[in-house]
Amino acid sequence: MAKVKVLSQYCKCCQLCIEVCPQGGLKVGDKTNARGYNTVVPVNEEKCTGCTLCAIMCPDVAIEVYK
Amino acid sequence: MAKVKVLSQYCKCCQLCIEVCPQGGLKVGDKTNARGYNTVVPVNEEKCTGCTLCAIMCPDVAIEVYK
Amino acid sequence: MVKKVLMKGNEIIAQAAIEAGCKLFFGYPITPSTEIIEYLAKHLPKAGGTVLQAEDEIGAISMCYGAAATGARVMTASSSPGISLKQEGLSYCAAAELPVVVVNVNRTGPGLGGLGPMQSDYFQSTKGGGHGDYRLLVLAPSKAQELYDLTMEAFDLADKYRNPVLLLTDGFLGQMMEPVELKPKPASPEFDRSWIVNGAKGRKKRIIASYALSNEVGEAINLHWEAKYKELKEKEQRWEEFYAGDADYLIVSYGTTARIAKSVVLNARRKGIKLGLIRPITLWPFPEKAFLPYKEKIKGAVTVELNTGQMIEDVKLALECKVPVHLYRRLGGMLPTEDEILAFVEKTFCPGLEEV
Amino acid sequence: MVKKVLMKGNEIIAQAAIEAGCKLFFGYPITPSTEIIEYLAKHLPKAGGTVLQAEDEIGAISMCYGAAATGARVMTASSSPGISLKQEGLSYCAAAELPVVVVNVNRTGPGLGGLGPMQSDYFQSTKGGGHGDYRLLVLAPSKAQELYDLTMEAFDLADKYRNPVLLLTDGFLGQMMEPVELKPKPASPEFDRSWIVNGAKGRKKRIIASYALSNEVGEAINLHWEAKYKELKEKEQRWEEFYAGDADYLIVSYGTTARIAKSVVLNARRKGIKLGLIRPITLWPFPEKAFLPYKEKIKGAVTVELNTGQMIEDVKLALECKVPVHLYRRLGGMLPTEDEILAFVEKTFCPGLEEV
Amino acid sequence: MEKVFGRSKGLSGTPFSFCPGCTHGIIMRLIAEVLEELDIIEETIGVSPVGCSGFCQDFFTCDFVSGAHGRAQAIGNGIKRALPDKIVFTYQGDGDIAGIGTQHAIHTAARGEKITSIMVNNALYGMTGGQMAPTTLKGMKTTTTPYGREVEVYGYPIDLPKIIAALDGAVYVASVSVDTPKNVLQTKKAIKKAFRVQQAGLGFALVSVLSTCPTNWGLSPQESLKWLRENMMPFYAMGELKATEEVKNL
Amino acid sequence: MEKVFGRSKGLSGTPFSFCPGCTHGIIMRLIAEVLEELDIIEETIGVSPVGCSGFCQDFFTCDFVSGAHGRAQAIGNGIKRALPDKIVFTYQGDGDIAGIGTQHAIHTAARGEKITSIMVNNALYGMTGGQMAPTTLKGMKTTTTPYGREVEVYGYPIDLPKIIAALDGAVYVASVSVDTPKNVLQTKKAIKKAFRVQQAGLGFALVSVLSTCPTNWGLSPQESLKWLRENMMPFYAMGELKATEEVKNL
Amino acid sequence: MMDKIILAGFGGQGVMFIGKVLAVAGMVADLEVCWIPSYGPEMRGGTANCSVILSDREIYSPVIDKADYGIVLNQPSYDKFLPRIKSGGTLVVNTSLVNLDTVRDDVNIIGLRATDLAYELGNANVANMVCLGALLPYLQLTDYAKVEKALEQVVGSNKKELLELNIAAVKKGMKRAVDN
Amino acid sequence: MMDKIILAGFGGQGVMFIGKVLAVAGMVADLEVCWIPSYGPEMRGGTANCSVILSDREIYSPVIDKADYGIVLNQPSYDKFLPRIKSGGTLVVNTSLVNLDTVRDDVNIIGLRATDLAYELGNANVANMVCLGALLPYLQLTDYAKVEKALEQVVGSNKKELLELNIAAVKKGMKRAVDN
Ligand SMILES: Cc1ncc(C[n+]2csc(CCOP(=O)(O)OP(=O)(O)O)c2C)c(N)n1
Ligand SMILES: Cc1ncc(C[n+]2csc(CCOP(=O)(O)OP(=O)(O)O)c2C)c(N)n1
Ligand code: SF4
Ligand code: SF4
Ligand code: SF4
Ligand code: SF4
Ligand code: SF4
Ligand code: SF4
Ligand SMILES: [Mg+2]
Ligand SMILES: [Mg+2]
Repeated sequence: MAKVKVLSQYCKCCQLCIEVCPQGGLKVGDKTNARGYNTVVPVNEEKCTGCTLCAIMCPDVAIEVYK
Repeated sequence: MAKVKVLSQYCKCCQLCIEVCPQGGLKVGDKTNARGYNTVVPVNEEKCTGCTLCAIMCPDVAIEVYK
Repeated sequence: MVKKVLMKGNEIIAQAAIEAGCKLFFGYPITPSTEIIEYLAKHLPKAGGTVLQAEDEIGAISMCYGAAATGARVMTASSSPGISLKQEGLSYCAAAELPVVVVNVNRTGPGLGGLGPMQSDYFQSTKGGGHGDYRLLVLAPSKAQELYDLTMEAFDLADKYRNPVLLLTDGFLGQMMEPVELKPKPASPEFDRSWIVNGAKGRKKRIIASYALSNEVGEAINLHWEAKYKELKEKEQRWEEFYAGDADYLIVSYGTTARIAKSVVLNARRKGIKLGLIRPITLWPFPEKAFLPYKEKIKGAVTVELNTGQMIEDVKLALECKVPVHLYRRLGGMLPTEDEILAFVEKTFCPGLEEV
Repeated sequence: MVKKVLMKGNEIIAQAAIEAGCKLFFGYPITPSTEIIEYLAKHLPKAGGTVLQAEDEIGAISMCYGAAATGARVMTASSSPGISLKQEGLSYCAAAELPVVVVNVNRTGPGLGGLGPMQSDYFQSTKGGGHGDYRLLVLAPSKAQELYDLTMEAFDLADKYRNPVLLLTDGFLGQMMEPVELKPKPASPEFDRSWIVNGAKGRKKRIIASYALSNEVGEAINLHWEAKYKELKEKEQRWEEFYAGDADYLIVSYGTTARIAKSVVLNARRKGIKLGLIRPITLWPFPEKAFLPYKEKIKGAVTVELNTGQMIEDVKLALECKVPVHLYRRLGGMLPTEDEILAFVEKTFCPGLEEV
Repeated sequence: MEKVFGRSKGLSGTPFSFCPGCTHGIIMRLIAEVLEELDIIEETIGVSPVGCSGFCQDFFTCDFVSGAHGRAQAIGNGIKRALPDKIVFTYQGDGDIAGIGTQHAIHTAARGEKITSIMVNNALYGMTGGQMAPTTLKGMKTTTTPYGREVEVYGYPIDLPKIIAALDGAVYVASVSVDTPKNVLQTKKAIKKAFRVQQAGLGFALVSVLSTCPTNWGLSPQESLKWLRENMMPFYAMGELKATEEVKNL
Repeated sequence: MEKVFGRSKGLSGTPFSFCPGCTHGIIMRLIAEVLEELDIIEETIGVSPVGCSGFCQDFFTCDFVSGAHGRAQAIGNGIKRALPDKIVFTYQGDGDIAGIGTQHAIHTAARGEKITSIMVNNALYGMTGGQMAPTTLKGMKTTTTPYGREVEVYGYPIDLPKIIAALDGAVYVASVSVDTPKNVLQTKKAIKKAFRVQQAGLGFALVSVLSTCPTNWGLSPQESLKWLRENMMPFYAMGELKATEEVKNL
Repeated sequence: MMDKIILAGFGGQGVMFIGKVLAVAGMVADLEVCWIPSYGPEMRGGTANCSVILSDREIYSPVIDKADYGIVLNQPSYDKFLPRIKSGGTLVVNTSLVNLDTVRDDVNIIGLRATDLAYELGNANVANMVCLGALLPYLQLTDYAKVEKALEQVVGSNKKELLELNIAAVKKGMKRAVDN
Repeated sequence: MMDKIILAGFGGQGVMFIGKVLAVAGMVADLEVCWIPSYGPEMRGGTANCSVILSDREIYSPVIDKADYGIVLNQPSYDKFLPRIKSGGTLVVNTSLVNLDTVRDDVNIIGLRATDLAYELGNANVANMVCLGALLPYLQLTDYAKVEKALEQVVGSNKKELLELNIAAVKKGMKRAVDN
C-alpha cells in the first residue's frame, strides 16, 4: 500500500514525474493553481508502489510519498 | 682569436659573466659607471675562446663577442 | 526620409554602432543591457566586425583598451554593477586617451539592486568612478531617435578628443520600443591616427601607456588632460530647452525623467504656471552655459532625478546658488508620474494654488 | 602618556587596526599601501587574527564582505587602481550595510600613474565610485597621531552605522615616519548584532543581501539608506579650524596639503594677512556646518588640492557661492610649497601686496 | 502510512522561482536533505550567486549571504576565515563560477579553502536569457552565439572541474548529473561527501552538477534531460575526478 | 673580427631598469632576438604588464601597449581581434598572470586566442618589494609570509602552465629556465616556437620562464641561480608540457 | 489624440505580444508609438506586463500612470491593474482565470472567457488575441485592418497557419465584444 | 628651532638609513620628527632621497622646499639638490663620486671622499655614516651622543660589530669635518 500526494501549490506541470513513474501513477489534472499552472494529480492510485522515483525527479519538491 | 667587449654603460656588476666564463676571462674593474656600478672588464684576453657563454648569461646585454 | 522602424532602445544603440563603423564589440551580458550584445552578435559579423563575449566586464573593457589602441572603433556595454567593474579600466582608457564608447544602461543600485531604471550612476559617470582626475564625455539620450543619433556621434567624439565616451541610458530607455529613423551616418571628419599601434613598419615604434616615472612628468601629463577637459567644457556642452525662455521656474532633468517632465511642463502651462525645462544632453561636460541666461531671471528650479540628489549639485553650481533648487526623486526603479511632479512643483513654488 | 614611537604612516594604520580589534585583513599588495598588509602579516596572527593575501583586490573586498557579514571586524587596504577594482564590491558592502574598513593610500592617477601622493580620488571616495546611490563615510587624517586615532575610530563608526568606512590617505602620509602615541583603544559601545550570520542556531535564519525583487521594495530600501545618510550628515561632520575665527580668507584643505596650508596660514599672518584654514576631517559627510559662520563673513576662499579641483565643488556649495572660491593645485605627485601657496593667496586676494 | 518522501527541514516553504522542469530545484533539494541528514542546518552559512539560483537564500532554512555575480567563493572564504568552525557552501551557476568567477574558483581551490562549492552547469547563462557561457558546447546556439558556438571565434568550452582537480588544495572534485533518478541519488552522495570533507577540514571540495535549462534551450523538460544526457554527459568528464586518500577514508 | 654576439635589433638602446643580476634581462633579450630572427619586429605589438617587467616597452623596438596589472592578455586579445594579421605577445610576471590575471589566463587559453604569452616566474611580487605570489613555494619567506608560506593559511603554489596545458585552446605550453647558458638557449627555442605557433595561427602559446629576483630573495645573483635550480625547478613541471601535433609539425 | 493601453498577465500568456501587435499597428498608421515592457525577475511564472501608447503627436512622458484601456489575463493582474484604469476607461478581462468579485462602476469592464474561447480555436495560447479583439472596437487610433497588417508583420506572413489562428482569435474576440 | 635636512644618493647607498638615524636621534631628544622617503620606480639602481625635519615645536608642513642641510652621495644627487639648499645652509658631499665643478657661494659645501674613507674602515657601505658624521657639527637639534643612541636602536645593540663600524664611520666623518 503506497500513496503519493501532490502539493499542488508547488507543482509547475513539468511532467517529469509522469515520465519517470513506472506505474503510470500520475497525470496532468485540470485545475490551475495560483501561479497559473495546471497541476499533476495521482491516477491509478492502487498501482503506486511508493518507489519515490517521481518525488526524486520532481524539481519543485511537490510530491510526498507515503507507504 | 676571440675578443669580448663590455659595454660598460650597461654593466651592473652582477658578475654572472665572471661565474660562467670557463677561461676566467672577466673580472670586476675599478671604474664606476654613470649609474654607480663598478663595471666588469676583460682579463686574460688571450685565453678567450669566443664561446659567448658570458654574453648568453649577461642579463643586461652588456657584452659583445668578436671572433 | 528613411522609413521609421520600431526597435528596442538597446537594439537601436547596437544598430547605430554598426552604422558608425564600430568593428569590435566586447561585452558581458547583464540585464537590462543584454540586447546590445545579442543584437550585435547577430548583425556585426555580417558587417565585417567581431563580437566577443568576454570572460567578465574587466576582460571586456581591457579588450576595448587593446582594440582602441589600434585605432579601431570599439564599444562595450553593460549595466550598473558591470560598469563598476570597469572603473579601473575606464581610468586607464582615459589616461591612455583611448577612444572607447561605453554604454551604461543604468539599473537599480547599489549592490545587486533590481532591473528597473535609475539615474543613480550620475556621479559615477560624471565625476569619475575610477581613480585619478579624469573625465568621460557623458551623453544622455532620452528617446529612440536620440539613442540612434548620439550613439553614432559618440564614436566621432571619442575619436576627436581621444577620450572614452559614456552613453548613459537606463533600464527604461533600453527596454522601450519606439519608432526610429535609421539614417545613414554623416561622414566622419578625418582623425589624427598618428598615435595608433599597428606594427612599427617604416616608422618609429609607438607606446600606449599611462604611467609617469617622475612626478614632474606626471604633473605635465595631468596638465595636458586638464587642458583637454577644459576644451571639452568649452565646446561640447549640449542641452535642450523646452518652454524655458519665459519661465519662472525650471525643471532640470535628463533621459527618461526629462520626458515625463515635458508633459509636466505642458500641464503646468495649461494651469498658468510658467514652468520650463532644461534637459542636459551632455552630463559631462555639464551644460553650465544653459543656465547663464536664467540664473538671475528664474525664481526657482527643481531637478527631477531617479536618485537621492546627484545632478542637483551641478545645477546649484551652474545657477551659482542664486535661486532655490529643489529635488524631486523616485527611487528603486519607480518612475514619477506627471501628476506627482506637478503637485510637487505647485506645492513648492505656488503654495497658494494648492488650495484652489 | 604612552611613550611615542616612530612609525611609518601605513604601519600606524595597521597597528591601530589591531588595537581596534580587527581580526581579519584581506588585501593585495600595491605601492604605496603595501606596508599595511606586510605589517599585519607579521603582527595580526600574534593578536589572534588572520591575514590573507587575496588573488586580487576584488577577491579581497569580497572576502571582507563575507567576513563582515559574520560580525567580525575586518579591513582591506589598497591604493588608487586597486580601489577602482573594489568599486562593485564597495557598492555591495554599502547596500548590504556591512561594516568594512577600507584604506585608500591615494597615488597618482588616472591609469597606472606614479607612486606619489595625489588627492585625485576625492570624488570617487565621496560621491560613490561604484554604481547606485550609496555613500561611504570618508575620513581624512593628516598626521601620524590622527592616522592612529581615526583608524581605530573607523571601526566603531562602521559598526555603529553598519556602513563601510573609507580612510583616505595618500602616498605621502603612508610612507612618512612620525612619532605616534599608541594609546589603548577606548572601549567600544555595544553594537547591534542582531543581523549577523553565524549559523541559525536557536533563531530564525538570516539573509544578507542587496537586491529588491520589486521596484516598490527597491524604493523602500533606497529611502532607508537615504535616511541613514541624512543621520550621518547631521551627526558626523568633522573638521579642524586653524586661525579661522577672524579670517578674511580661508584655505580649505585636507590631509597632506592641509599641513602645508597651516604653515602658509602662519606665514600669511606674519605678513598681516588674515588667513585661516578649515580642514575637513570627514570628507563625507562634508563638513558643511563648518562654513556656516563664515559664508557671510569672509571675502574669499582657496582650496588647496592635489587634483584639478574636486573638493572645491563641495566648498562652493557649503559657502552657497557667496564668496569667490579659487583652486590652487599641484598634480602628478608634486606637492605645493608654502611659498607658492602664499604667493597664490596674495596674488588672488591682495594683488596690491605683491608689489611690496 | 508513513511518509517516506517529503520536504526536507533544510527547505523553507517558499516555492522555487525556477521555470517548470528546471533541475536547479532538484539540486537544491538534495543540498537541503544533506544538511538535514548531517544535522548541520544550524551550523551552515550558504552563499548565493547571481543567476537563476541567485534567490536560493529564500529556499533554505540556514543562514545565507548573497553577493555579487561571480564572487560567491571569495565571500565564502571570508566567512569561513571568520568562522572556521562553521560550514560554508556556495551554490553557483556555470557562468558564475566558470565565467566571471574563474579567478576565485582557481585560487579557492589552490589555497585549499575549507568550503564546499556546488556548481550547476546548464551550459549557458540562464538568468539573463540564454547567452553563451564558458561551458556552452561546440556549435550550440545561444543568444550570443546565434550561429552556434564557433570555436574559432568564441573558443572552446571549459571543463572547470577537471581544471580544479589539478590544483593541490582541492581534495574532492566530482562531476555528476540529475538526468535520472539513479543519477540524482549519485549526485546526493557526491554532495554529502563534499560536505563531510569540509566537516573533516580536509580542503576544498567541488561538486559540479549537469543541469537543464528548458526555457533557454527551447526544449521541454523531458527533452532537456535527454539533450543533457546525449550532449553534455559525453563531453564533460564525469564521476569522481579527484578524491585524496584522506577523502577516500572518510 | 666578426661580431658573433651583440645587441639584437629588437632591443632599443635603453638600459634595462632591473636590479643587478635579475634574469628578466636575459628573457627580454631572447624575445628581442627571436623577433629579429623571425623578421617580425615591425609586425609585432607587445603588451606589457605591471611589475618589474612593466617598463619593457622602453626596451624593445616594436610597438607596445601597457595596461593595468593583470590585464595584459585581455588587452592582447583586443589587439589581436582588431589586427588578426599582426603578431601580439604579452610579457608578464608570475603575479601578473597567475595572480590577479588568472581569470584572463584561463579564458585566453580556453578560447585559443592567437597570441603568445611569456610568463616570468620569480616566485614573488618583485616590483612591490617581495610579497607572496601564487607561485611562492611552500615555506618560502616573503614580506607577506614573514614566517614562511604556511599552506594551511596561504594555500599551495600554483603551477599555471600545467593548468593552461589542460585547456583545449592552448596548443603550445613550455616551462623553461635561464639558470645556465644551456637552459638559456633552450628558453630561446621555446620562445621562438611560441611565436611560430602564432604565425601559423594555431592557437594560444605560453612559455613560462623561471627567473630570479636577487633583491627580494636576499641572495646574490649567483646564489639566486642556484636557489632557482635547487628549489623551483624540482617543484615546477619543466619542459614542453603541451605541443599539439600541428605544433610538432611546425 | 492618444491611446494609453496597459496589458498584463502571467509570463508566457503572450502579454508582450499583444503590446507588440498594437505598437506595430500604430507604426502601420504612421503614429507615434511607445511600447514598454516590465518583467518580473523570474524568467517564467511571474507576472509580466507592458504598456503601449499610440499617439498622433510626439509622446513626451512614456509612463502610463492611469491608462485609457487595459487587458488583464489573470487574477493578480486584474487586482493590480483595475485601479490603474482611468475613470471612463475600458478594461478587457479574461474571465476564464479572473473572477469579477470586485468591479468599478466608472470603468467599462468587458469580461470574456478568453482562454475557453481560445480552446475552441484549438489553442489556449491565443487567449491574448481574443482579448485584443475584444478591446479593438474601443480604441481610438487603431482598428482591425491595421491589426491584421501588424499581425502579418509580427508573425511573419510565411507562417500562414499561425497567422490565421491569430486572426481568427482577434475576430472571435471582436465578435464577442460586440455581442456583449 | 627646526632642522630641515635632505639626503640623497643611489639606491643602495644607505640614504634612507641616514634619515632613519637622524629621525631616531630626534626621538631620543623628544623632538618632533618627520621622515619622508622618496624612491624612484626602480627597486635598485635608481636614485633615492629622503628628508628629515627635527623640530622643537609641532611640524606643520612636512615638505622641505629649501633645506637647511643636505648630504649627497653621488653626482646626480649633487646636481639635483645643490639648488635646494637654503642660502647659508650646509651641504655635505661625497667627493669620491662627485666632482665639485659647480658650487654655490652662499652654501657651505663640505666635500669629503666618504667612499674612500669608508674603504679605510673596511666597508664602502658606511660612506653614508661618514657623511652623517661630517654634517653633525652643523645641526642645531642633535649631536653625536644622540646619534650614537639612535644607532644603537636602529642597528640593534646585539649586532655589535656592525654598530661599532657605523659609530667609527660617524666619528671619522666628524673628525674630517672639523679638520676641514
Ligand atoms: C557584474 C555582473 N555582471 C553581469 C551580471 C548579469 N548576470 C546575472 S546572472 C548572470 C549569469 C548567470 O548564469 P549562470 O551563472 O550560468 O547561472 P544560471 O542562471 O544559468 O543558473 C549574469 C551574466 C551581473 N548581475 N553582475
Ligand atoms: C590593480 C593593481 N593592483 C596591484 C598593483 C601593484 N603591483 C604592481 S606590480 C605587482 C606585482 C608584480 O609581480 P609580478 O607580476 O610577479 O612581477 P615581478 O615584479 O615579480 O616581475 C603589483 C601587486 C597594481 N599596480 N595594480
Ligand atoms: S511513488 Fe513510484 S509508483 Fe508511486 S507515483 Fe511515484 S513514481 Fe509512480
Ligand atoms: S515533477 Fe513536480 S512539478 Fe513537475 S509535474 Fe510532477 S509534481 Fe509537478
Ligand atoms: S666569450 Fe667565452 S671565453 Fe670569452 S670571455 Fe666570454 S665566456 Fe669567457
Ligand atoms: S653579466 Fe653583464 S651586467 Fe653582469 S657583470 Fe657581466 S657584463 Fe656586467
Ligand atoms: S532560465 Fe533556465 S536555469 Fe533559469 S530557472 Fe529557467 S530553466 Fe532554470
Ligand atoms: S626586484 Fe627582483 S624581479 Fe624586480 S628587477 Fe629587481 S631583481 Fe628583478
Ligand atoms: Mg548557467
Ligand atoms: Mg614575480
